[in-house]
Amino acid sequence: MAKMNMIQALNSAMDIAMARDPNVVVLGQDVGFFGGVFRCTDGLQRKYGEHRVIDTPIAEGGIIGAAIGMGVNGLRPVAEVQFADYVYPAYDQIVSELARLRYRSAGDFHAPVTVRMPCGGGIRGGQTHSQSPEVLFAHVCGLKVAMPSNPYDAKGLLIGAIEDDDPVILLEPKRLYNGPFDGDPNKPAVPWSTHAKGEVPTDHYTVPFGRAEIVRAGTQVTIIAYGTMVHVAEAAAQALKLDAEIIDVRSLVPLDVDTLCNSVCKTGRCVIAHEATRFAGFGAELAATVMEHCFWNLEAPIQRVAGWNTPYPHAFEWEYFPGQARVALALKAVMEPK
Amino acid sequence: MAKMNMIQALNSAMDIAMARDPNVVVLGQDVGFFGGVFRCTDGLQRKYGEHRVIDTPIAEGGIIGAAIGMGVNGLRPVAEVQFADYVYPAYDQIVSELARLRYRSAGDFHAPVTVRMPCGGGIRGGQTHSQSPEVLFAHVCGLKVAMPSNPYDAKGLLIGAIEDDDPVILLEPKRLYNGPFDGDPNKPAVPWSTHAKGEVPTDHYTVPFGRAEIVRAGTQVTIIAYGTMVHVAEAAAQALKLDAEIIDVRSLVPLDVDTLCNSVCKTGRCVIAHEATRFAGFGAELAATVMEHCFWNLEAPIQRVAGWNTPYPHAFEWEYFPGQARVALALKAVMEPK
Amino acid sequence: MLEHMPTRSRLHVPAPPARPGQPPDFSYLQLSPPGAVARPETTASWRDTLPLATGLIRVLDDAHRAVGPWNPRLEAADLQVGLRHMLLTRLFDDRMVRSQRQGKLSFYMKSTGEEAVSVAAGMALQPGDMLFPSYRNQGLQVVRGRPLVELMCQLLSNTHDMCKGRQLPVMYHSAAANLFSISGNLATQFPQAVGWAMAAAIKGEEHVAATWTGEGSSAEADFHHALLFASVYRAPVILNVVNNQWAISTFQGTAGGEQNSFAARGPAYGLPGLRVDGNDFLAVYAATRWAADRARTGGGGTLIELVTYRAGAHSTSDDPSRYRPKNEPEHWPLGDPVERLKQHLIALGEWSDARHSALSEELDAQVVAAWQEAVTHGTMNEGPRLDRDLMFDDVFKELPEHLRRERELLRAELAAAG
Amino acid sequence: MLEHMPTRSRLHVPAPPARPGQPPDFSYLQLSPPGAVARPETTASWRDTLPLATGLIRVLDDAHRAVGPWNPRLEAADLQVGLRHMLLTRLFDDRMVRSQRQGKLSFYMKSTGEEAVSVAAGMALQPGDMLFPSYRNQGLQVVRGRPLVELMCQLLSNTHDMCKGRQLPVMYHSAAANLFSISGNLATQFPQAVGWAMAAAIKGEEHVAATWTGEGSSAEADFHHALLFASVYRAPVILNVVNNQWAISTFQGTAGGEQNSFAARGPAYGLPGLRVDGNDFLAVYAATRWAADRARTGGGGTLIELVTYRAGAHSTSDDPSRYRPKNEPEHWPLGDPVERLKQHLIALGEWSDARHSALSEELDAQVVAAWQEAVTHGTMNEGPRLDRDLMFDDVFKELPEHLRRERELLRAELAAAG
Ligand SMILES: Cc1ncc(C[n+]2csc(CCOP(=O)(O)OP(=O)(O)O)c2C)c(N)n1
Ligand SMILES: Cc1ncc(C[n+]2csc(CCOP(=O)(O)OP(=O)(O)O)c2C)c(N)n1
Ligand SMILES: [Mg+2]
Ligand SMILES: [Mg+2]
Repeated sequence: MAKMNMIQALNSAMDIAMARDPNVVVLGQDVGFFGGVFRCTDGLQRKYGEHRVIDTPIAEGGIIGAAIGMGVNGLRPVAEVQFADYVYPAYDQIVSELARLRYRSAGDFHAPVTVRMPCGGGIRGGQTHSQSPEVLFAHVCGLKVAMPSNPYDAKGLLIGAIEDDDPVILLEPKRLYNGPFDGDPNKPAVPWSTHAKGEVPTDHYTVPFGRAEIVRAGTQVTIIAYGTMVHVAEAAAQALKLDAEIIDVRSLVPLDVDTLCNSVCKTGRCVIAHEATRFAGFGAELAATVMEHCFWNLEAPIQRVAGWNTPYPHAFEWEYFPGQARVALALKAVMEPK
Repeated sequence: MAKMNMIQALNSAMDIAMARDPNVVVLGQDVGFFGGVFRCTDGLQRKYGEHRVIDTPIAEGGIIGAAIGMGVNGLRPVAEVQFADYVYPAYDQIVSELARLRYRSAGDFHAPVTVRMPCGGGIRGGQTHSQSPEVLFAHVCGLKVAMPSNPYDAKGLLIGAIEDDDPVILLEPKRLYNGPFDGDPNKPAVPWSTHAKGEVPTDHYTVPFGRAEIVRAGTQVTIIAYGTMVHVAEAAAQALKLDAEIIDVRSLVPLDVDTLCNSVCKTGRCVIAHEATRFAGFGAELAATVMEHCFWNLEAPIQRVAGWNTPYPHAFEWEYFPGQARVALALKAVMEPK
Repeated sequence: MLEHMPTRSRLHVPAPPARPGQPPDFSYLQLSPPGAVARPETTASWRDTLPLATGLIRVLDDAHRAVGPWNPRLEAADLQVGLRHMLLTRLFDDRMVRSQRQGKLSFYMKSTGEEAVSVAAGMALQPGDMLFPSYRNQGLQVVRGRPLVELMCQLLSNTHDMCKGRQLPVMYHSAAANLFSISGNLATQFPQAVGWAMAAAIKGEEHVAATWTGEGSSAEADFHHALLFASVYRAPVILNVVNNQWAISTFQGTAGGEQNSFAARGPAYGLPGLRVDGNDFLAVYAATRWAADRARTGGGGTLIELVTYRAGAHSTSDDPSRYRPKNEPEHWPLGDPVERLKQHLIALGEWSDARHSALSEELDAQVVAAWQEAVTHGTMNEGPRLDRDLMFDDVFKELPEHLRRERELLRAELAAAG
Repeated sequence: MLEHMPTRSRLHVPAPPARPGQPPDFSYLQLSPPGAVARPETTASWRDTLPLATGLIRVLDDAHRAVGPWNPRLEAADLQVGLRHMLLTRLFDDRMVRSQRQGKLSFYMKSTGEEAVSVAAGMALQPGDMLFPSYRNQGLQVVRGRPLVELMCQLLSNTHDMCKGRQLPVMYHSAAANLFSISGNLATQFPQAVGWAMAAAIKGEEHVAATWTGEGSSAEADFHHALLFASVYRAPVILNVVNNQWAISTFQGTAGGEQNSFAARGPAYGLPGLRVDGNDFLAVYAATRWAADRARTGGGGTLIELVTYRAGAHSTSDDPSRYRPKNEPEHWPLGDPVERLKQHLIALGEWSDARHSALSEELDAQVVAAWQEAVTHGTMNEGPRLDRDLMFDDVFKELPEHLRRERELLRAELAAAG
């Protein structure tokens, strides 16, 4: 065990995967000599060589296209997209190719590519450095999609992703890179070393896809969240002194429907929270699924908490971000409906 | 009034828009001399010249990028993407640029681009000629998104889209181009001339964005659908002799929440049907919204009917397609829950 | 030409030299005399290959002799094999189009007139080389010995379909034969081939990757990405642009062929660009071999433009008489690849009309027999069908819970529907 | 160089000539002597411009004289204006970086060392020409007379921000000044500029569009789309690639600059490609003017590569000493654009060190005064703030119902939070 922030945990995951399997390669913009703009790949090129940690041209579509070919030829590429906001030039290669290759070739070809990308706001990145596009991948069959909320899960999910023969999209909430964040930008920053999930095994382990985690057991209401919003939800529930059951989805695809629905059937109330734009966001799928399974147990309409249906504006970062106040209003609405 | 199929209706819409406004231009692959692979632009180049009906290279990203620039320079481009399945190379220009230009420039720049694309299955197109990617646009703020279910709406929505100063994504269910389709591929094809909505004004009119249409009033259950599924829903409800209220969403963004929710609050039961893959599809947003607004009136969990969470396989087109049997099962489930 | 409105427009709009009703005109085509273009060493700098990007590599002359430095000096036996593959490809195509017309196939695309592009290239490569074809490279399947029955079962989406019914006809693949899965999305295979080649280099293996796309598709972003990555990492890859003059109804000028050759894009990125007579079996063989040798010895990638002509319709959904003169194919100045190789073999004294007819008959019978076998495994409307459960496999490596549930739902739905 | 594991890899990986601790080395740079490159007529075929794609258009010689056929023969007064704009740009950049360091700005990107790229080009174009800048073209804003206060208010996302707080610092725009909105997404403006130019041609207007991107960004698909569409439709557009050797930590070789120039991509598509000394005000002016004249007279688009050097950090989030020698900027062989124009004016007898100092002081005072005014409209943490309701405007032209509702919800939320 060691204290790691999320950057170190991700770095450790790649380090371990590369040491264990010579076919693991890392590629992306500035990932090599420089170690990545967020330093997630720091030191890997020095250790594994510039033929396994590859600086690429600024062409996300080319990076994923090449990674698919590498995957077909037996490598396990880990591609970094510098910001999730810049994944769209690669969207065709991801949706039309990476996600569908195994299916269209009836299992004869596949490309075990992991695509990592920092997502979410909270670092004053403005409308093109703050997006959370997870639903745009979750809707596409053939991709596994995950978003960790802490260093432990980040490392375990990333090792699992690299070793997985299916393509994986790993969204990394960049606001959590250095510490947990409860949604209050005015509080002093807290490092991961103070948090239980900042305690990370130095060795190999995986966090399985398809399993949500009950972060906090409770009876009054279920809060379903992922990424940064897990921490915001905890703080909001605590402030309201609610005995909330808080579930970290972690793996969006496959989705752990049982854990989610068992909880809501038990508590009878549900708030769903994500940072992405609300309309047709992943929260809609969560709400629709929970409603279907827990209908007879629900005591109030499920509430969704999310970013507004606007881009993420530079000057109004904290008005956009679904912080504790927004979660609290939703909690109040489900606790005292109408 | 004239009898028109959906192709003729779309053609008429572009013809009228081009005749009224010299700034309207049409561009896309094979749209010019040839008149489009589905013939939607037939005759337009002969009438308006090759400088206004422009054959382009096979580069969807280039087409939309250029269309944005044209829009900024005062034109009203109507871009055809040959199949919705091929829109992904243009996804970055649509999501990062077209949708955000007005916002990021605080209204000082905008590009009134209409993007037309045939979508949906039912013509044996296999996994790359059958997709329904509407939710991938609906989630992106700044785009209006519509899918007509008949020639009348197709023409009215397209003229409205071209005249709209906001960008519009118009998804055209290609299975409906030549006639309504109730989901039974074994029945003889029916032409639009036999259908009331195949009666189309020859002149200018618009169908407003943001307004759903109650296709059939009813009391027992509300079926919310769009595109091809409107017809399938009608047939399924009729077969079950249900007094269903059937709503054609038409405009996905903006969404006519009131019409949808008033109906469900009245009937207490709701089935949502679309052809796209179910998981995180647009039906999730519809279900989540309806649940939130009609919670206290609901007598059964809302059912979603959709394509499976797989690509659209060539050999199993009708097993994939959410036909009358799938709608019927959902209707039964909401009528006799549990 | 068009009876359109008066315009102040200064936009340049490329137009093909002839539309229906007008006389075909291929005068835009830059031709070099056979044998005229020099052949640099495979170790030459890309700078020393510049003339190849605008000249035209040709070997067969008008008298059907092989001339000049690009003559690959193949044995007659090899030429006969090439002829056989091309002829088989053509007969296969013809029969499949007929089957589509008879409603046995949902769709088909033939490669008539372009057989040398695939067959000669396929023969110039080694079995360990990985091929990333487009939909118009059936010759590659033939060269790599894919059984016709197997190809037909794919076309039929039947119980023996290698794609398990998931793909449109012609979207073949074979992992065993190193033939990559064909995508319906144009040009996406281009950067993938480069990535495959990069991996070969990383692993220190000497196989090369080769890929093909149409000139129309070269407009896609993936074409640019492929050239760029191939250049930056000197990946052992052969990037082929098949310029058959048309992309559905759209002339090659609209794809960017009006101002410069497609081969010329190569040198811009520091890759040799070879412009090759795509209907000259020997030229295609020689150019491919040059690029493969270069790649195998660390020289990196090559862009090859194959100048050819789509003699038939784009697909069975297309009617080219709507957008080009009906008789345009007859005026194509570079002839027919099958006929040219046949005449060359005859000129060498290694072939005859009689042998050709006999071969034709033999191969056609082979196609007919294969078809008879293929349909026993099911057709679109008759015979055995693939198990519907298969629909949910291979989305992921293992069937996840949600797809297991959907499989059950489908069973219930089919049961309910009766 | 790297202490990495033994490898069988044959992958070629471009490396910069020097990393931190190593001596800077610009020997890879192909330089032509000043005045050496010929200047074809603006009506010349792109074929006759081929040498320009690999040569280097230079006007100022080592003795600070203007030499050769590309000398634009500008009046001293114009040169003085150019010097003023460049100096103002530099001083503005310096002050803004300091403000960022003091926590007044969230972020900043300077253009130090590249001022001529924007200023000379901006001066060579006409007010009706539409500019599609990247984030490192603040010189264009200066040339077009955007008030410094206005630019600063954008940087501050304050109540006078032209972007209403929606964009990161430096993402300016001005509809009135024909300066397009800057995108955070690299290279997307390239095909947009071509589309704008196509529209100008369609409408029969004679304005041209010009756009800029970094050499790193030229790897994006949009670069290829822009060249292709510009070529196919002969759009009146100037496509500028600013090759400042670095893309964050990534050397220009990784962007494809190792094998050939970026300008060489132009001729591949049938567009002239001009490789220009980007730190030579006169050369940039002359090349831009050539391309603009050509475009205005129906000659279509031109690709211009500006060879320059990013003398500072990529942005205020970057520390270049991690990936390149600290003293690399001092070894850049093409000097500093401000210094070179200054010396040229001095050589002409139209300038002096004293006048330069005075101008510097005047301009710096102007920057300081503007800043003092700008901050009265609010800073990140102090003073007036934009109305939060603005957040929901301009997603659509008219506020739709769902955003009206969200605006209410935000009000409620802020009220609840107190
Ligand atoms: C991304 C994408 N866009 C459009 C299409 C539709 N389409 C299929 S084939 C074709 C023409 C391709 O022409 P070309 O590349 O010249 O190849 P050819 O058919 O001549 O062999 C088009 C536009 C597609 N399949 N994929
Ligand atoms: C599509 C996209 N990918 C990645 C980024 C992140 N990014 C911002 S600037 C930059 C480097 C650009 O380098 P270059 O084009 O050479 O321009 P320069 O900064 O040198 O002016 C990168 C990778 C981005 N903004 N957009
Ligand atoms: Mg073609
Ligand atoms: Mg740069």
